Amino acid sequence: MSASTVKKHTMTPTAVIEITDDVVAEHGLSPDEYKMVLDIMGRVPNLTELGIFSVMWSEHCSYKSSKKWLKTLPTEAPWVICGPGENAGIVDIGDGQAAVFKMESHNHPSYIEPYQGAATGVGGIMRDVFTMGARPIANLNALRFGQPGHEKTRHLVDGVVAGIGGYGNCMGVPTVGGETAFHSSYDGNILVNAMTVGLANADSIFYSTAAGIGNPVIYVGSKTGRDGIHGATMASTEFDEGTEAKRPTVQVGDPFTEKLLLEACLELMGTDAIVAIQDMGAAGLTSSSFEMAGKGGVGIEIKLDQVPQRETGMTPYEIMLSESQERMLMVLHRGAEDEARKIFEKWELDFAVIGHLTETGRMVLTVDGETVADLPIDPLSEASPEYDRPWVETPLPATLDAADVAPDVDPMEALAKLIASPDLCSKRWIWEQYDHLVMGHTLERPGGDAAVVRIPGHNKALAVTSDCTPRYCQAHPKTGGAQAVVETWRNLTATGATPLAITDCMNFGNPERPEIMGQFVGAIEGMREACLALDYPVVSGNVSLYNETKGTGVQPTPTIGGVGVISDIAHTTNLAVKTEGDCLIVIGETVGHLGASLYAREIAGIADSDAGAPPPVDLAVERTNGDFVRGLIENGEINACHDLSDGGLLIGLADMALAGNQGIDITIEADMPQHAMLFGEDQGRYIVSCSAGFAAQLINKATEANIPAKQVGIVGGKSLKLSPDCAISLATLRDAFENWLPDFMSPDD
Amino acid sequence: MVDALTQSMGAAPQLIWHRETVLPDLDLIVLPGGFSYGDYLRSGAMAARSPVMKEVVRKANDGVAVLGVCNGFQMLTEAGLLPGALMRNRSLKFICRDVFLKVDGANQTFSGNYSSGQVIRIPVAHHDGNYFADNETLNRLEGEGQVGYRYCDAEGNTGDAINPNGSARHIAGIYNDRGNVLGMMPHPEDHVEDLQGCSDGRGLFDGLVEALS
Amino acid sequence: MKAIVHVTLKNGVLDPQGKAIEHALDGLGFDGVGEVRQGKVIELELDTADKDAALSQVSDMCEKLLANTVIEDYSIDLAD
Amino acid sequence: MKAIVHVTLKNGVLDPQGKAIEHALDGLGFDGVGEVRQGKVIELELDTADKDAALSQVSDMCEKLLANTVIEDYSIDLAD
Ligand SMILES: Nc1ncnc2c1ncn2[C@@H]1O[C@H](COP(=O)(O)OP(=O)(O)O)[C@@H](O)[C@H]1O
Ligand SMILES: [Mg+2]
Repeated sequence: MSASTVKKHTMTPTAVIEITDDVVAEHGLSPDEYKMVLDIMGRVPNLTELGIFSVMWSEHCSYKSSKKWLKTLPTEAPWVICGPGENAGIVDIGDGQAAVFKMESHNHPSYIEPYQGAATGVGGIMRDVFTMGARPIANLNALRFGQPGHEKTRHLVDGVVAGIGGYGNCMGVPTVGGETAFHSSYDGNILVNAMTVGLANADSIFYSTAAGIGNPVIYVGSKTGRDGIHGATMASTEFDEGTEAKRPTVQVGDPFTEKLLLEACLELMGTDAIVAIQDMGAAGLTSSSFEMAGKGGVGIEIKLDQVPQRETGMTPYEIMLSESQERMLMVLHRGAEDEARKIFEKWELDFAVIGHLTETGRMVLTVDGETVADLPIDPLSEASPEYDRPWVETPLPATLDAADVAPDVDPMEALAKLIASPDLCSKRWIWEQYDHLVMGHTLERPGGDAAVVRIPGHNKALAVTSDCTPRYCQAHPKTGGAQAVVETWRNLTATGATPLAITDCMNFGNPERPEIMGQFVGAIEGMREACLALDYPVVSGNVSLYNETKGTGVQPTPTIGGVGVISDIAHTTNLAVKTEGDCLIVIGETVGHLGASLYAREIAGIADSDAGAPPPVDLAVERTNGDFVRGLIENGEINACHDLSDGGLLIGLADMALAGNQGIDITIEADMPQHAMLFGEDQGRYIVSCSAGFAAQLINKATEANIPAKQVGIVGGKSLKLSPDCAISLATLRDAFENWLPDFMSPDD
Repeated sequence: MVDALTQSMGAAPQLIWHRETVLPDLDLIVLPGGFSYGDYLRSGAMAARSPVMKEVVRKANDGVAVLGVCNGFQMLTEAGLLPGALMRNRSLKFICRDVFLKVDGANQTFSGNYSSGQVIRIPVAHHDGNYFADNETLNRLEGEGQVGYRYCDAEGNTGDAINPNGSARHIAGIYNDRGNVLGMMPHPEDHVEDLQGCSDGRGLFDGLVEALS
Repeated sequence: MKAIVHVTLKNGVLDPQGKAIEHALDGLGFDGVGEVRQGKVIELELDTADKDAALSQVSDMCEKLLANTVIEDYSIDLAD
Repeated sequence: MKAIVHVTLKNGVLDPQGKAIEHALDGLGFDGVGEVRQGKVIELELDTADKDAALSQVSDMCEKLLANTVIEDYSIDLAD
């Protein structure tokens, strides 16, 4: 940059503002919390210090309501390299390689400014992953919008999808999967959960623990502006009518700078310069510096005047609390500064030595040599509040009797209506706006169970998916929590992958309400049991509370992101039926559970509150059935596989027929009410397809292993046919499946 | 792109930094896809003014084969090596999906492995692929056989409903008048092995290698 | 009558496009260029001749569609 | 001095963004809106005070980078 374009930035000292009760309250600190602040400081804090306490102790950064429960989740397995607590979780995938992944919410910002809110969510989660030394290879996004009829829904879908695509596409990272659903509980609080999966060498992973007294502290990336100040506290406060009027500043993302930052960081990681590295996410410089120093048990001194600034007159308070995007903090080995600087200059990014590590255990901030804040690090982190909030358990509702759930509807009419419902219809309109092919390694594109991404230079691949069924979680959080985990496990299994671990994003309402806290506790308990039973630990995650407007919270939504490995890409499959005459066999038991089903909601019109218990989850059965199916895929014995979930058996068959563009003759005798058999959402089930010659053998094999297996259809024709007068053509089915979303998004075309 | 070229050439291509001011002796220059400079201002506009592009233009004028895919095509038009411009898609949305292409003009270097009129399946992934040129230019391109590829359906029919982005005359790729420069929006490198679901793009690279060796 | 609407990013909001242009101009050897900001201009043909009515209608359009007032400001010029 | 550059699509070049806005305004119930065109406005801070020099420098920038003259026209305003 030429001299003439360098602008001089002058800093403004924080005005001396008296710390009154109001100022404390505005910073979201309760009177009790403020008492702790005074204890720790031994004096009244100045505004900068108060701001630091406020963001560090916000729900978003401190996990004060959730910590107690998160600790109960299983986080270990022989293949886990790094569990929760770092920027992302890491699992070993063999050959000295590791998968690095995490999911994070950007709910509130996306509601206020859908494009930039969603875009910066994607940017943030990718930084979490490449901070650890991994190159991002796949993105996913789990989206929940309000009911389609709500006046804001269309605008929010449009902006969020464009924002996710805008950032991910520009970065050149394929967005390969996700989920999208609609429900009135999200009318005022949409959920935008973004997940990134990266690939690293297992022996060159970077952590955030600062070490080495005297080592330089380095700032790289974009300059700091007055972006999203108080964003982190905003993300922890319930919405009220005034929220939109206040219009907090939303950050604007700069994916091109992030791309440069990614390449520069990975290049620097190829040297021995880095001691520790941490991205600046929520609460920017404050939380990154506190976390790094805190983990290392060292002090840190930062010269705020050295922080690259985009605007003039920024105060220490603003610099510490800014949430400007595309920035990183690093501790380097002394003497490595020049080598590092060269790399960042080559990538045309800011690089500044802004301080060093000290042995004081304190964070000291200076401007032009004068101290403007001085706080103890450990006491602040250790005293960070942890609440055991009161909670009440959600009782298990009564089981819904199939006879009470619209038994007389023509099955094919019901199918056509269900497959065109907002939750089940094709999300092509969304994922075609995402570059899901860039990098050239996408083997299974969006539209199937899990996406499959090849590991360059190897014969193996990762399978990735995200799932949650909030209506089950609402009906019974514990069952719903377990179900979300097992559904990801089934989705991975259905491609032939061995599931390895999960990340989660816990989206709930106001935890200060005991019933909401009870939903959280229940979901965690269900997840815990499922993870244990499946050897499928949690390695990273994120909590988003206060997703609530005017006292109405979102449906409890513990989104689960699952990652599995396919050790040989020759042995994988997808849901498309392949050859005429092939047999379709259901693995797992069908009992016809219609409680909390989509059939109950969409066809019978039963209100959520009356829809009964969700389908029970039998973890031992999940495991047995899944392992059996994976074995079939590994042996090359089946040529298509799909797990059964939302909508049940008939939807599953329809998905397979549409994907393979071939009809299916359904050959099934009902030993229960037909609609329960066709639309029940019993768990632990898959449909597999094999040659006619192998079908009997497959069923034998299953029977020997005590696994229910039943032939349900034969591939052929151009329709899905139950009987000659009960059939639907593929063309009609496809129109119903594909048209809802585009029609919804462009009503007048 | 590097993978696809490596597969066809049997050796990895050399990567060149955008600030380079001299190019080595070479047979083929490829400008791959991506979002150079974030596609800020206009797609490919800033990259087209990067130092190395002066050399690319010089080599192209000397007759060296140049292939620009997606952002590379946008750069070639911005740099004036190809006529016209690539505007925002008609839908105003980014679009990533497989399309069918009809091999239109015969060109020894770039379509030697395809027969004229052949239909191939290749993915597109772009926000600005809506090819524009004035009528005179379009007539000249068509008249001189400089239209390389057109969007069509599986049977080779063209039409507005089939055209994914609103391109003038369904153009997906064009040659310069000398035939040594091809710019195209679709990504043949994403369909070079069956594992990717289709290998119709392989022919372009194999043909290139044969023609240039 | 014609309305010309300028939509620009609010002061203090990062403008990645402007920044990139600044950088590219520098790379092309243009000296003495300070900050660059990029905005949009939208021209509308209106079939009213009443300035006040036009102004209030276009303001309404800006609030509802043309500008994103979380991060953008707008200004309106009318011409015949 | 400040230079304000307007970059607009040439007459005869279809403007999908303008069309989309037209359509959306119609959908929002705004009547009497004729053609809508969207362009870019780029504001540059220049460290010269000489208008002629500024004008020639900025024209040069437009030709070399800011506008694609195959499809776009530009105009330059100077302000202090
Ligand atoms: N927002 C999205 N982004 C990318 N892909 C999506 C999105 N929403 C849905 N999909 C894709 O659509 C397909 C169907 O999704 P879903 O109904 O959740 O599948 P399943 O029931 O098998 O979990 C999946 O392949 C999924 O990845
Ligand atoms: Mg799924």
